[in-house]
Amino acid sequence: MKIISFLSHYRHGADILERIKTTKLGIVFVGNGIYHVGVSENGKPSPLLDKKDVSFYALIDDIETRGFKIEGIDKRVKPVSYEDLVDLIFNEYEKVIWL
Amino acid sequence: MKIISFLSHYRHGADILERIKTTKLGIVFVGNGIYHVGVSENGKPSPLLDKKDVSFYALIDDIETRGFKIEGIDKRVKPVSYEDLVDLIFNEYEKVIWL
Amino acid sequence: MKKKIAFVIKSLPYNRETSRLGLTHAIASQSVDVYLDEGDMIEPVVCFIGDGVLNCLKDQQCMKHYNNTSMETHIKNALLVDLQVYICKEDIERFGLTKDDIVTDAQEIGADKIAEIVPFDKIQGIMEEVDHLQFF
Amino acid sequence: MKKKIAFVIKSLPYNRETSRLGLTHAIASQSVDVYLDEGDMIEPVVCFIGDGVLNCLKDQQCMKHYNNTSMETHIKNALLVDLQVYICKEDIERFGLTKDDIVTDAQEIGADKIAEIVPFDKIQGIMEEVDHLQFF
Amino acid sequence: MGKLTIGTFASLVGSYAMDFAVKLSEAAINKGHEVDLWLSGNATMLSKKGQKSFQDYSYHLKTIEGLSSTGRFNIATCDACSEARGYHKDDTISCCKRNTMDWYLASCFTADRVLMIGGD
Amino acid sequence: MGKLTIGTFASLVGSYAMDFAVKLSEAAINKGHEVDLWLSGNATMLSKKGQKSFQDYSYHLKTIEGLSSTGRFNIATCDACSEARGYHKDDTISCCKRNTMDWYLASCFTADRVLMIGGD
Repeated sequence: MKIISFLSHYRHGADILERIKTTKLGIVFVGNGIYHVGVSENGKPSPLLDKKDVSFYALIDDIETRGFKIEGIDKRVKPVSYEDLVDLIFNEYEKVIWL
Repeated sequence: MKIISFLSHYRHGADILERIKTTKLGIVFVGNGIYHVGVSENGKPSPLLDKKDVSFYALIDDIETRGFKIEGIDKRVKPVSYEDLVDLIFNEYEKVIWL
Repeated sequence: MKKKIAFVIKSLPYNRETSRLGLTHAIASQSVDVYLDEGDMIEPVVCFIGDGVLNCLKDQQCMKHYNNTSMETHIKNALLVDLQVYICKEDIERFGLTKDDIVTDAQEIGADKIAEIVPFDKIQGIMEEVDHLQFF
Repeated sequence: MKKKIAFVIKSLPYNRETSRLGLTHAIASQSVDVYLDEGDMIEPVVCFIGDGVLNCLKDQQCMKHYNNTSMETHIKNALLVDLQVYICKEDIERFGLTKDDIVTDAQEIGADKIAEIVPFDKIQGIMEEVDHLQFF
Repeated sequence: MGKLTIGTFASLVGSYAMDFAVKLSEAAINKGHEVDLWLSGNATMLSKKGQKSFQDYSYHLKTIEGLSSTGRFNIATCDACSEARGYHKDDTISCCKRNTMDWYLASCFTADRVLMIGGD
Repeated sequence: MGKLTIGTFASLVGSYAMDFAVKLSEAAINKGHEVDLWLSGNATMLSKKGQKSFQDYSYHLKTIEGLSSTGRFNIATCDACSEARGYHKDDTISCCKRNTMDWYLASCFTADRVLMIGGD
């Protein structure tokens, strides 16, 4: 199962991703999910980013809206535009969920 | 500082109560805060209820709305009505916050 | 042609409209034929996982206190129209609940369908099998 | 008579209206005189604590992307009308941020007031001292 | 007897925070207190005329009208928050004033207790 | 080219989830895809006539009208969710249909991809 998952919160929503088995998983940080890639808390980046075999994306508009620079976000995460998201949804994944 | 604090969420909102110093603190579980007093997770009641020198209340309407029985909630918590809340707000505490 | 859609409810009831909308959208599949060609159909499956299983507690008195339909009643309505409903066993157990605490039938309103308490693996299988997946 | 009101902003910006409404309500204190007797006044104090300090990041480009006023701009507007703004030092540090990352002045729009980064103890003192406390 | 000012920006449907605000107001009025209820953000939905009562949705119009008739209950909605949502003056229920946010602050000035109820 | 069905029940203001839905629709239409956008719950606010554009609030009317004019974008709002909030038929923006929830399910039937965007 190829899933692209939008994570729009910082403090919750991610736990479900620990349980679903996928053959291909993309996590897109949008909205306040952006804080996962923008800040470190107590010196540690978000543990979510340690998840293996996941492609991480973050929406450029939402990165900049929150005061972060594209070049400043965690290196494991690819900045994407709304246009990129459309291609990911149609071409790279089969099911789309919003957390 | 005498504070009565309404906690309306289950998964967040409570952390701030660890930081504020009060001379008298009441925590009222309302809305989905009710799950703190209605369910135990992995066999453990909500750690929030271990907080010392706090008066705990839970709104009867919200207990029953969620399928719990008044007599079934954690014994450290006093079931209260909307009328009781009015008296608590005016007579027992000075400042009122919603978390 | 048949298309399967899973409505996966992971949210607590009552402090958002979320879980209720999950069920009402699933139930709407019963009248979708007017929009579809002859022979086409949608098969909805409702799954409760995580905190979402707390939607399934018995004796919710939302009507008494807030004059609103409870999630319990919505689940019964779903069973009445023969929706397949699965509730995650591990999550039920995590909250210290048993089958007796959970709405699994609606015989009193004439429903034949039973909600099944199943391991997460079964729900994983459903998520893989359906055409579209929607989280609430 | 003077009444002090603290507007304590503890919520993240942007996925609710919460933090923005905290600031706009505080700023509204500037025009409250029309409703009050001569000599009466409200003194608002704005405090950012917890996740709320992330409202204070510089260079928020909400206008560019969503055509909405950023929280940064709202904070500057608050300073322009001489509101007292405190930002919790421990929370800034917890997020690995420094004074340079945070909006503390609005000189470019002519504000004299400066937002102060202060220990939580100072904010505790303000919460004790005010007549009313409001959390956003 | 005292005065309680409640502010809320919870939406009408879904969070039950609006239901809480109305039921708390009712309990306070029944005990002889005064209540001011201030609606901003999504809470302005409560002031919209023409809401229909369904069993899936919260509906408070009759309660609010009853409270207003006591003379000890004032309800006001934020003008700008309403306009942004397309609720114009002539679309506001009759017992509800439309004001700017400073109305709420003035209400806090004379209140014995203030409760700002957060969003959904 | 494919068809994307987006459902949302996020409110117009505050969560930016509605902004996301509209901007994603726009990007998909610009790439030649078809998009159906379904509004239920608080998302019905988007369909309300007479919204004013302020800089503090999201405003999408012009974008939606533009998308509709391509002939590849359909937008519909839940009739019951709207009525409960006091939004009647004659108060709905002209490019937006009013339907029951089965419209959305039918849209899912013919969609290549479906995204249900949760509440605020």
